[in-house]
Amino acid sequence: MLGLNSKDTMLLIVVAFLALAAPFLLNPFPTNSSLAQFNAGYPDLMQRFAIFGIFAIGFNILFGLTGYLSFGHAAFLGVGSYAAVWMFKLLSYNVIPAIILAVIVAGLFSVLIGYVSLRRSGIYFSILTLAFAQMSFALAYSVLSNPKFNLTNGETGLQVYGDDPQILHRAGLPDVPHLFGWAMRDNFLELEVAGWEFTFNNGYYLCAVLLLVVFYLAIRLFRSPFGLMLRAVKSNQQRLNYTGLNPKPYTLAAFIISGMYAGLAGGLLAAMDPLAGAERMQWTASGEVVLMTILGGAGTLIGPVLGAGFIKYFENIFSKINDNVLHQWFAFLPDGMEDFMVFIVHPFVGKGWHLTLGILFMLVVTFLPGGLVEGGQRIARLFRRGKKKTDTPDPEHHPKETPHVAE
Amino acid sequence: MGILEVKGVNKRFGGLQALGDVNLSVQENTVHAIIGPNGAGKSTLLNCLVGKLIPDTGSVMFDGKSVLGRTPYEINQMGISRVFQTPEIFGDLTVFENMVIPAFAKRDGAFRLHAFESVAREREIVERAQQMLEEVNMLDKLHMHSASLSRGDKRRLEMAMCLLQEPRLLLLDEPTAGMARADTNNTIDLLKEIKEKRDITICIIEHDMHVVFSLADRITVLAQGSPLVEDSPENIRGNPKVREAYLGEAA
Amino acid sequence: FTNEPTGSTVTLGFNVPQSGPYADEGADELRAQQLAVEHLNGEGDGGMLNTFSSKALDGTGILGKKVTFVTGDTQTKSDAARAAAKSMIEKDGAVMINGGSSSGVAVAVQGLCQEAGIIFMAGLTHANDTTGKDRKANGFRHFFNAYMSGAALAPVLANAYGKERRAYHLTADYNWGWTQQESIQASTEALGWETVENVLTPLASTDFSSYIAPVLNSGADVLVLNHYGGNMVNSLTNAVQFGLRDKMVNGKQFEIVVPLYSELMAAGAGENIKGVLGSMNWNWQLTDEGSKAFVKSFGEKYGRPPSNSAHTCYAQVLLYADAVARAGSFAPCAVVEALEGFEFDGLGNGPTLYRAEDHQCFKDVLVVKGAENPTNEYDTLEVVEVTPRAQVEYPPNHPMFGGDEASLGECNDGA
Amino acid sequence: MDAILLQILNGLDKGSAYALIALGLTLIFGTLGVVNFAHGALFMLGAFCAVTLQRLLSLSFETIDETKTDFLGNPLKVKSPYVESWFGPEIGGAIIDWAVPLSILVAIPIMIGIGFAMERGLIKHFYKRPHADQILVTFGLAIVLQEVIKYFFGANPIQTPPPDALMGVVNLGSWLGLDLPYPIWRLVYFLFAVVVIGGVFSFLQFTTFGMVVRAGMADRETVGLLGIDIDRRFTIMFGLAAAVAGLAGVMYGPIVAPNYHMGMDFLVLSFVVVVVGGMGSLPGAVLAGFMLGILESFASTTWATTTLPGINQIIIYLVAIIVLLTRPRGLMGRKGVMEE
Amino acid sequence: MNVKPDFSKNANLAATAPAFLSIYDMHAYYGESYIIQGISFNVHEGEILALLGRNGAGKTTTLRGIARMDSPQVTHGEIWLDHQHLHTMKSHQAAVAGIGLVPEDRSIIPGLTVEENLQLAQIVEPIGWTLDRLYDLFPRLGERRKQEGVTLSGGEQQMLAIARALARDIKVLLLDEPYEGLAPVIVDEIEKTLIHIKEQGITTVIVEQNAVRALELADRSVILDTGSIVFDGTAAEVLENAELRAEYLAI
Ligand SMILES: Nc1ncnc2c1ncn2[C@@H]1O[C@H](COP(=O)(O)OP(=O)(O)OP(=O)(O)O)[C@@H](O)[C@H]1O
Ligand SMILES: Nc1ncnc2c1ncn2[C@@H]1O[C@H](COP(=O)(O)OP(=O)(O)OP(=O)(O)O)[C@@H](O)[C@H]1O
Ligand SMILES: [Mg+2]
Ligand SMILES: [Mg+2]
Repeated sequence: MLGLNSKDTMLLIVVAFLALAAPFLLNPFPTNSSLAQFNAGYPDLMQRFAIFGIFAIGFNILFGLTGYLSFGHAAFLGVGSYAAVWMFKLLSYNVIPAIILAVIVAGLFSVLIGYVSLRRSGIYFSILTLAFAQMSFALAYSVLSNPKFNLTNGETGLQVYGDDPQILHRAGLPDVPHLFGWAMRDNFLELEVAGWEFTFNNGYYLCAVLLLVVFYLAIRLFRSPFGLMLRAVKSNQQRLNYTGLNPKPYTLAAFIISGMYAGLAGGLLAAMDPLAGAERMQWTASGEVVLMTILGGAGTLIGPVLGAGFIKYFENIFSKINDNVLHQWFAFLPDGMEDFMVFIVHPFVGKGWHLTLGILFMLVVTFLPGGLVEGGQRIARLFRRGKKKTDTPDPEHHPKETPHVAE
Repeated sequence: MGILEVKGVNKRFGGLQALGDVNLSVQENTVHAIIGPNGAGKSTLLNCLVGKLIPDTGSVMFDGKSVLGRTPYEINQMGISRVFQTPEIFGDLTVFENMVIPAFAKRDGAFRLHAFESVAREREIVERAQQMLEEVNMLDKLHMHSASLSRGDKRRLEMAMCLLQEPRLLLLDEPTAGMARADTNNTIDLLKEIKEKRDITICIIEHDMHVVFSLADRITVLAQGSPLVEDSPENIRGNPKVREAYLGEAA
Repeated sequence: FTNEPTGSTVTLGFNVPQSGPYADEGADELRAQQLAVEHLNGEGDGGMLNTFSSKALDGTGILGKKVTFVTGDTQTKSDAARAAAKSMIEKDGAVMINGGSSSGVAVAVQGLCQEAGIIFMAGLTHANDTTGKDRKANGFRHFFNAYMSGAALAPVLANAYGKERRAYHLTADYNWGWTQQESIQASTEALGWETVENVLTPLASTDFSSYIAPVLNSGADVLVLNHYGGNMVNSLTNAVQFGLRDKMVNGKQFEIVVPLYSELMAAGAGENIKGVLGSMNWNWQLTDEGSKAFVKSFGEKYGRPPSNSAHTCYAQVLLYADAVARAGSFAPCAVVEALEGFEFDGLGNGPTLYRAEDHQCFKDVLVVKGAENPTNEYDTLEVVEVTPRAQVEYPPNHPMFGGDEASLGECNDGA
Repeated sequence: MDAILLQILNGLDKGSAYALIALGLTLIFGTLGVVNFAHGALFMLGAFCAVTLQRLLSLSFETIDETKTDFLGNPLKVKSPYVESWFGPEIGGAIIDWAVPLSILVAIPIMIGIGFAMERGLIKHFYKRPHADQILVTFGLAIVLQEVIKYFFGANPIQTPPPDALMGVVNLGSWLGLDLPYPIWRLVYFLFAVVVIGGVFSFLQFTTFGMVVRAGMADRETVGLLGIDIDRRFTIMFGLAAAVAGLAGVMYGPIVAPNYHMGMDFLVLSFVVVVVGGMGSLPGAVLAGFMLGILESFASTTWATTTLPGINQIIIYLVAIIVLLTRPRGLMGRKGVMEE
Repeated sequence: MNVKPDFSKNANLAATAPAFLSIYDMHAYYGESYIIQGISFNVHEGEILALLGRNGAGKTTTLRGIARMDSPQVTHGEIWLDHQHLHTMKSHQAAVAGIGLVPEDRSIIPGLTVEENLQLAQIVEPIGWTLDRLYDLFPRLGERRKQEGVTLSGGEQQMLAIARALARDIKVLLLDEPYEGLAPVIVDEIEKTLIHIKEQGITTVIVEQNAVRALELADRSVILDTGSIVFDGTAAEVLENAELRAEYLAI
């Protein structure tokens, strides 16, 4: 289907199902239960899952395939956001031109940075991209936001003001980002079923559809000759050269494509919430997408999306578990025990969410070298082993074929 | 006028004159062997032909065009392929993928943004890759990670990759070193067969005299960076200077 | 309207930095907010509820609904703060967001609340823009601002150090730093001071030596550090290291000024702040009834005196609850109406006005200096002067506050 | 003139800090090839060794002073340090006063221990793993270390003043007729950096240790074939690097008050310094550290910031880009180290 | 034709066995690939044993297993060298115990000069030949001592790898295709060296594709095929047995 083999089609269908049914899947607990804390099915977080999923998929096209570790990809995300908000300011709140411009501007920006940075490889490349991104951040945070020449509105972030031109804005259109009148922040359906609440948000579905589109494109790219060349770049550039292929344009193209993915993500962030903050470009933001990709499984298709979800979940859900919530959870215990449990759990949640995240980073990478995807594969293999045990008497004593990469 | 003309090539590494005034002319559709003691500069010479090294002086013309100043991929696109002394393959990729890449390079040139097609659907390319693997007896290893091949198999793979490109000039740097005798013989047969089937010029460096004498039409002996003699195999075998400096008992 | 409480409880959202350099400040804000919730629900000793001039609250929650709260981590980043606020609005049904520890975050979250139809009560935000060019109908600020700092400090500075001074400014290179610098420069120059130089320092700086050294030869005799938090701790420490405070320039003792103080900064800077003048919104050493009640209540619960940002956050929760009670509705526009032009007392700053035009509180401002002989570990700052409210007032269309163009817009009830 | 000299001095000092951190990092990153995102955390731990020692030395018993009151109006609890009551106020006071220099003695074994533990317990398993995995695991470790410190010490900076004797300023230029007031502690820091750098250099230069580790990094397997237990040497190298980072942190405390994220603040910068210096080159790292320190100092002069607004914000990155584009392997990088 | 092990797991028995290096029921894996499937053979003190087989038969794997490299993983079996049990050792301990391996890819250490490569071998006791003696054996290395090891020509690298093994005081020299890439005259030289080494009492295991040459040199031979031993006997037996040669060595 769609030019994919059956395995990839399956993958796409699964991801499509997950994305479209997310409002159900992410809200597994009834609203009033004490576990409702763990529900992630509210618009903002679902949007973030999708957007950072896009960002990570794009990053993975560069890093997972070519092995070039960019430490400045957040710059493209940030530039995309700024472009989108400027579009809101100048044209109208319609998200289509904003997103398109975001992708284009990020693409152009990545041509520039990529062309220069790709003259070096390995760690030297990483530091070049980092340097460019940090410069962009510093400029956006202060220099470009001085009152005379305010491109970025610095610390606060670029936003739309009442006196902005918005030349295409017409009365009757919502005063928030919208898709031809369809406000991103609105929910088109709110379901309440016996204690459960499910929210179907316009913005989220726009993000989800775009996620599916770019995910599909990524699958095609991974399976294409171009994707193969990128993996060859990672494996042995020297050989590639002597095979008559020029690695430069391949890597540059990968860099630009992933920059455009980042721009799309940035544009969507602004479309969901019309404010572009400079921290989006800081090295920590670049580092975050690196972590997402590795955590999920670099070079795999679905890994980066999982990694993005994992980190965003922690940031948004675990950070909100305060002592009050803990006391509610452990209320069933006798008082002394309750306090003790709260005392034990306390350092790991709420303001301690970083600690838990750090520990999980270490555990995942130590025990699942291929990231979360490998975790999934191991579980799947356990099931398969269990089933097949009878027909392969001694699996270990047969040389195993190496699995296809990019699964 | 040979298809490859090397004139007055010099290359120094610091104080070492690795190549000293090398002249070499390789005729089209012949097998030209370069032999010589270790460190004679054979690999260095090959490096100058494929753009890995730039000679200090001299000229290298392929098919009437200079290769100097061109990048390795441009030179390859001109029709020169090379097998290295230590196998250079795409270790992270499978044997099949290793084979597909040169096929694309041959068809699509140095760069093409074919990001939306599917490798699996490129019928002719897939078939060519499989066919070539079959010719080198490696079809059973199709889906193996190429890094986990044994060394001899890596060699064969690399040669298959080069042959697949149907180069006009094939440069082989000790292609059969470390290959089992049976496979060495297969390789000789394969090269002979290919030479018969299509227009190809082969330039081969070998220390295995069996291979050299089975294949070569001409032999150049290089010693200390300069050509000692160039002659037919029979004459080389009989040449006392070569015997002493290089062949030893092998002759 | 958005998140109308329908059950027996009402949820407030407390959005404070819980990670990053301002985490301790956030923690203190959170303590105060928790205390406020207790007091609203009739638990504890009632704190400033007892001294508050408005008596609409009776300790049974708000409009009879028990108050609960959710928390979020702003990370002192606009993006993260908005994400946390959105989650409290979308997921937890918060009707109001309170807290925060930076102006950028305050403006960003204020904008969000305006769009979402939620009331925003700013925490510690000192830049003029919050109630200046970025003012919003749904947003309110109890804390004072950079202009007020300048207006309150300048006369004290002129008194203490004379009118013929040459000031050298080091300014954090972002929005708050600029407005702070602009304000203090304007008010000191109005009294005859001269500004020698204003140097912008990157926010990420930790070692300020290369900015301090040029001060030595600049001919300036006062150094104004328009820095906050870690920046201020470090720049002040560096300035002291270079012996600036022991120098005589132009025949005068060299002086350092820190326009905006906080207790945590003072603690971080340690000995270095002795005698250094600055300003604050409130201080636990104030002796009015409201302050005393609050310090007692807070101190007994947490074993330490509250910071001025904790005080603001506490006061904002009470003010919000009171406005709801007076309006008889949680609807944002009703609350806005109840708060606009609201005059009150008993919350620690003396008689205060929530000005209708820009939602800025007007009250007395404290000028403080680093304690010379601290008696205990919390006694880091001492109050030098309480500048009367009249002296720090300005018209709502003041050029530093967006001029005539600045407008609150329409209040938004949301969906 | 004075101003320029003063900026150079400041640059040297900033440079010492950069160089020291980069030196430690280069031992792990440039030599062992492990992308160690926890290096900043080691620096931070060093600083907190000083904080801890200062706190331990100031451990106090409480007496109640009825004449004074605390903030709630209760009688004030007065604290007096044990050391003062043991050794008398003078010696005891001096011990507390000298807490930072004393911490060096404590920090060396602690940091070496931490380095060993880190290498044996964690990093060991990551030598052969992709750099990306190393980033993830060390970043995780850095977060954990940082959060643990935050849990115990809070997020606010903590002052660790130098001893009174080393507090004030000296006029370095007096014998030249110049006015160059300079904080004594910063001079101490510079000299300290020179000593540590010299020590590390001679250890690696005058023993075969450096060569062996370099070889082991390039090809562990073969080095093992030659009878060398490379694991042990890697562990030692790690301990050494941790000690260098820790010492840099201990001594930095009096310059900038330590807080839990000071490591992260330095992290990115230290990677930039190492890479600009060139992978695998100790002299490169030191040179780059001093170079960037001095350039940063100059970029923050009024003259520079008025001519090119914002130059102070980006100077380091700008220089890094220029260096890396003109010199493929940084200032003195070795070929083949982390180039793919 | 499999040999029966002439020692059991009992150390005392093994000590009385005539074998110097004993491999008993060794199984080895690369990851999950089962490569060496239970082999046992003995090498007697002072002899040269030729380990032969096709590409991918597992020769390199066997040598690496004996030298206790990290890969392959030897999951089962015992390896004894002169009363010491190697199978519990890591590679550096095995090296101290007396194993010297010349790997098939030579493994010259990048970034180190020729001389440093040799010095590296002499950091840990016991030390073998002095550098001067090694340079006498391979004058070419002496000339190139300051050059970076990896820039040597293929043959020069081979010499360096052998020299490096001899720089340590070893009991058993494991040579993985030592003639590969060497000029015939040099092969003659090395052969002489090996005989010389043998005279010093060093035991040698040689893996070589040039089976005839290896067999002429060797006392005994073991032939591997897909991870199992198919022959263990004297070298002369192989040379005489045409069937064996044809089937496993293709000669
Ligand atoms: N990059 C380099 N730097 C210095 N010397 C070099 C470099 N590359 C090669 N050489 C020297 O140049 C000489 C020729 O090397 P080359 O690799 O061409 O020899 P060769 O004829 O291929 O030998 P072999 O048959 O052993 O492979 C050798 O002595 C080698 O040491
Ligand atoms: N790193 C590896 N991972 C997985 N399999 C491997 C690895 N190295 C070798 N193999 C496999 O192990 C088998 C034996 O390999 P080995 O290298 O021991 O063969 P060999 O007898 O030395 O062959 P050659 O003569 O070609 O060097 C081969 O099938 C090879 O594919
Ligand atoms: Mg060669
Ligand atoms: Mg082999």
